[in-house]
Amino acid sequence: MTEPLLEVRDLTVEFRSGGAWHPAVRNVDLSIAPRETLAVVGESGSGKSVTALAVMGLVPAPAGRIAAGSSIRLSGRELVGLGERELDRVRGDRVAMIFQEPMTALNPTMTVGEQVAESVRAHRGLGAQAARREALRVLDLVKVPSAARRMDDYPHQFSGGMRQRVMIAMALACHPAVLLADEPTTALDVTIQAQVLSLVEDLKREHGLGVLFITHNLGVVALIADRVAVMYAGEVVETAPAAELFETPRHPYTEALLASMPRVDRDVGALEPIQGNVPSIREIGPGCAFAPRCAHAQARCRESRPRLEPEGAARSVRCWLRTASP
Amino acid sequence: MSAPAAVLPARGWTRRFRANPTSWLGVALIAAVVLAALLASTIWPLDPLEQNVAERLMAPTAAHPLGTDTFGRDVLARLLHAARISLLIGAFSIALAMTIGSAIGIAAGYLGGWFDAAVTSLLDVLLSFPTLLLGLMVVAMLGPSMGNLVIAIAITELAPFARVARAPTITLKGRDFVEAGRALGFSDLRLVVVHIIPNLLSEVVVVASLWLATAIRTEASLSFIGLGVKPPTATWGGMIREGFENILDAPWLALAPSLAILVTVLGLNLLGDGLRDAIDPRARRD
Amino acid sequence: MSAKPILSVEGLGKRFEVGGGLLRRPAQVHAVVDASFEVAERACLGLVGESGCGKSTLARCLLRLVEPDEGRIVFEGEDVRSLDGPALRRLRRRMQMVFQDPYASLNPRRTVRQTLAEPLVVHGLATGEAVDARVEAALAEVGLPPDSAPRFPHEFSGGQRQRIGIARALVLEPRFIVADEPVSALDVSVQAQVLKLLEALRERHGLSMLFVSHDLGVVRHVCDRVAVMYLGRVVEEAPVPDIFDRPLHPYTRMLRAASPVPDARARFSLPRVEGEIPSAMDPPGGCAFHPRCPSALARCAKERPALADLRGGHRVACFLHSPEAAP
Amino acid sequence: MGEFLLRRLALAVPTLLLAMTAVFLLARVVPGDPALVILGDQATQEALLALRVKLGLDRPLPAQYLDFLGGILRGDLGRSLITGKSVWAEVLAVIPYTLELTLAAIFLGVLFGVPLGVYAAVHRNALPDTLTRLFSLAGLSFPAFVSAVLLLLVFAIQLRWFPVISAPRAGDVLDHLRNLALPAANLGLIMTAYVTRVTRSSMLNVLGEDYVRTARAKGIGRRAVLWRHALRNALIPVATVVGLYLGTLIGNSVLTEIVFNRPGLGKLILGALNQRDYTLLQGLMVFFAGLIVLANAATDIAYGLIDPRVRYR
Repeated sequence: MTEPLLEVRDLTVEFRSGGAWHPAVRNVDLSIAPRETLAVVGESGSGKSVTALAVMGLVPAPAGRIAAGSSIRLSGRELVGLGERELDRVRGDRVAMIFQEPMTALNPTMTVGEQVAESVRAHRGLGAQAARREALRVLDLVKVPSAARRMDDYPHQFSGGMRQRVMIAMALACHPAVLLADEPTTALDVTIQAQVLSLVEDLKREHGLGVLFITHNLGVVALIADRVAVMYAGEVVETAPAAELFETPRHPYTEALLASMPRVDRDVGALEPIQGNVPSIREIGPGCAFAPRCAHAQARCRESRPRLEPEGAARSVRCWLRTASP
Repeated sequence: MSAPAAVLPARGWTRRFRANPTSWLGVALIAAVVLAALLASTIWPLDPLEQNVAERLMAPTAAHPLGTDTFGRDVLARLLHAARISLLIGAFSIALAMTIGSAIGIAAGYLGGWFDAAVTSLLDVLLSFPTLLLGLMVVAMLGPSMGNLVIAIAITELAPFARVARAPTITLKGRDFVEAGRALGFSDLRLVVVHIIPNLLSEVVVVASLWLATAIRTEASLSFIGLGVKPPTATWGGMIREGFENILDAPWLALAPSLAILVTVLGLNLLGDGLRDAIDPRARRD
Repeated sequence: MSAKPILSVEGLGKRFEVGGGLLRRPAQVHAVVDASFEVAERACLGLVGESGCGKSTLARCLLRLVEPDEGRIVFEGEDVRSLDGPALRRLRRRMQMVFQDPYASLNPRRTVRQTLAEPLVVHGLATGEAVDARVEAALAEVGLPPDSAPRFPHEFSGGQRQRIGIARALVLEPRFIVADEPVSALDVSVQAQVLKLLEALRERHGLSMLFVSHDLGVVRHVCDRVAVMYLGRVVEEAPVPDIFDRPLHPYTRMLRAASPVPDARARFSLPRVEGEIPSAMDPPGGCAFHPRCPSALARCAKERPALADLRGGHRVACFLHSPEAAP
Repeated sequence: MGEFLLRRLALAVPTLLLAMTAVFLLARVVPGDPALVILGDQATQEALLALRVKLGLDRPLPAQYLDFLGGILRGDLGRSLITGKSVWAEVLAVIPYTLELTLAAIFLGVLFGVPLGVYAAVHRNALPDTLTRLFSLAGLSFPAFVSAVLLLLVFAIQLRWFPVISAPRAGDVLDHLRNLALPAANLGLIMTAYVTRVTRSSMLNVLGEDYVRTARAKGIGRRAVLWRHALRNALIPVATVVGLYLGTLIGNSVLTEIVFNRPGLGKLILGALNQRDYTLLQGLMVFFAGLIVLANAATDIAYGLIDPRVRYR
């Protein structure tokens, strides 16, 4: 296996609520190789967005913090503990991020061209003219039609899909090694989603990017992921190559999630809902976070928390039922 | 994965209000002023109207802690009694402005269409018109009296209330729970009274406390110009005016009522601010 | 079409005026144009399409939450558009709505009991203890504990709130439910709970339903027939198996192909989707889909195909499948 | 942009009409007889009648209304009852003083208020923020005449740095500034308090926006994000609110002019009030209404300049 571009080890992110710190992300391990898309899939409150923000050094202080012992390595360089100035040099240059709402994530009072050029100017120290030419090149790259004319338009003059292309252009302007995509297609219609997903895939292949793709949609995962990390209540509960995950889900949560999804390609008969609700970060007990909703939970699941154990060469799972049996 | 859309009355606002020390300062200042007004005669039993020409323009002494004015009246007694007038006029005019203004705003917001357009542009004019000049004009037309003062100040503050009530009405009208009410066959009256008004009341009340401060300021300004309650009744604005006329001989005359106004208005502003910070969902973003 | 329809809609149209002002003529948006369909007794019709296609407007027109401009809506033999006052109120007893956003669709200042009791009282269906009894029954029916009654909406999770919303629609014992994206704001794991609940309730009460959604997977699971909308028009309508396994309209095919499937064999089978959804303010002439259509003919740019009946209750508006179907 | 400008100005016309109508109604429909107010309770019936004829109050209301509007269309705001001079002449004679004062206040307010507001927002909930908030709230709590009297007491009477009566000699620039200083400081202080407050809350809103996070994700430094991304967006509501504040500002300048005994519109109004110069008062109201409506239009146009979304709508 090639040297990972991004390696997250034992990442814990806490938020202050009612005078106490609660972990929104707990002991997360992830890694991404060049030309690899790792999909992080989970429901609301699973901590997937917080994980990405932590990688960017954008966990909002003072309400949130990265706990001691966490490690985030980008091409071998430790990011946790870097100062703001050093982080600014990395952000947007070596690692970039695109967000869910392309409407609100762009500055309404700056033209699209200025916003793309801004990152180039910040990281490459280019002059206004050169930065503008570079911005045009990137906008062409992400297939914004007649980019030369449109780069002086403002974000509100673009459609949702085009805005997301602009976001991608901004992220890729400085040729980052890793792209973090936080539900970039959730706010888009399915036909537009398909276009944006193909764009990300093409760019990944052409530029050797590592992509961390966050989504709640298992269907999207199936389309784009090489590997998958399933998150629940702040933890990674299962990682697997995409094909194997859908074929043989190992964690009861993954299994239940697949069984509860209505599908467009075939009749599934009766759906099997997961009982109960996604827990908030303040109400997680000492045991497995999924135990209260798990159909197979045993006494031990409620008492102590399982570890993420490797299973074979490429998989791992956090479940007593899997690790206990040989 | 939509985050819970912030519903207008934020939960736990009382806790946030209590946690804010400046709101407490506001509460304390207002409580002090209200108590002083209520217990004026008990605290300082001198008659605010009793003239004593022999003792005019006296500097502060033990007998007259704040001195005496041009007619030899006790300034402290006048100050305490003036508090009643200021608070009464403020409270009545705000009650009037709040009731009528909110009703106009809610009607405009709910009905929409040309009615809303007409009301809104009228409000814009009224809102940007110099409050003081408007009050001045009304009192000049009606003649100065306490009732007219209340009306004049109420008129100057209709627009802010209408505006504050209108915006959330429009938001709430578009909310699914109001639409659900229509789908359930509820009447417009029921939708407004049961489903819309309770949800915007908190905002209106916050504005009321802030505009009460403005009302008291306007009343003082009108009195200062000479269009307030007729003498010899004591008002803070009137006292400053009298003090101002003797500012070279007896500067303390203007000082005491100035501070009284300042304390009252600051207290109300602190209180209103604290309330708004506690309730306004935008202010809660951390 | 099967059995006798409980609801039939003919030539329904709705225009909105947007923008405009003193010196500017407002633009007209044709949110719904010439929509016709029927919903059979005890059936569920799905209404799918992408944002701005007019599906939500159409749903609201049925209850007259939005006033249609033209066309006919007949519900249980009654002309809905001619109803007013008390008659309209009676209609809304028999036809109810479930909303998308479980956070916005409940009044935050009313307890669950108040929310559920209010429709009963307004319609004079129950008084005194009978109200409480029916509120309790409604809670039980949607799977909420009886002690939910005195609590406020913010004390519940999204899924539970959606149950309250469903209970509110059910207390009036309607015959027809209009559900506008009822599960799209919910977490995947909770979505199935609510879908199962709706299924059970339909069964138990013999409800008919119009189910609006952008999620084809959900529609396939819930509905019997599906109508596909594009820029205000129904472009295809057919029984579920036909729409999903033998779609005819190129737009339906594109939509079907772009809908992700949780199956790793689907990896990068992404269709080449052409262009973006045009603005509803300025829809293309001819067939509105022709600029994005991979198999557009010359005539598609000039003429608009009518919705034509093929065999087996499959209707489609496309020259490829019904060449004679000129307007 | 040209079209936007035209459209906005055209929009001012009906508003202006509405405002004029409001002034007219206020002057006529309000209970009470202007003639009686002007002449007092002791006036004879004949005198009252004569004044009513002179003011045109004997004619039917619609006719009066048309006369009134016609006059305004011709640019005629009427004549003063007392001096006989046209309202325009009276206004033009004193407006430079008021204009100077108001502009100085706005200048000071923006100069100090915007940086203070940004500073407070960035240090949210820390001590400097609390102090700034207290300062701005206190500044807003002073009725303009109270702060004016206090300034006068301290700087003119006690310290004697500035003249007590602010009536500058013509032609002497230094004297002019000395005379302007205290009144301008008074209004500027209140304005600063106001601008600080609005900037702070607007800035807090903007700092929570997604695009600020995007800018941070691009690796743009904190300072650049603040000035390039946040401030420009934060100033949009500030511009509107400052425009809306013009009414209050005019009211405050009236009080300030009275305290400092400075010529200007304030003293003109007060004089008209004291002398019951009913026609001058009405003319002044019309003048103010027009001024305000135009100022609002100007604010909106400024808004359009900063916010591209408004321009293209």
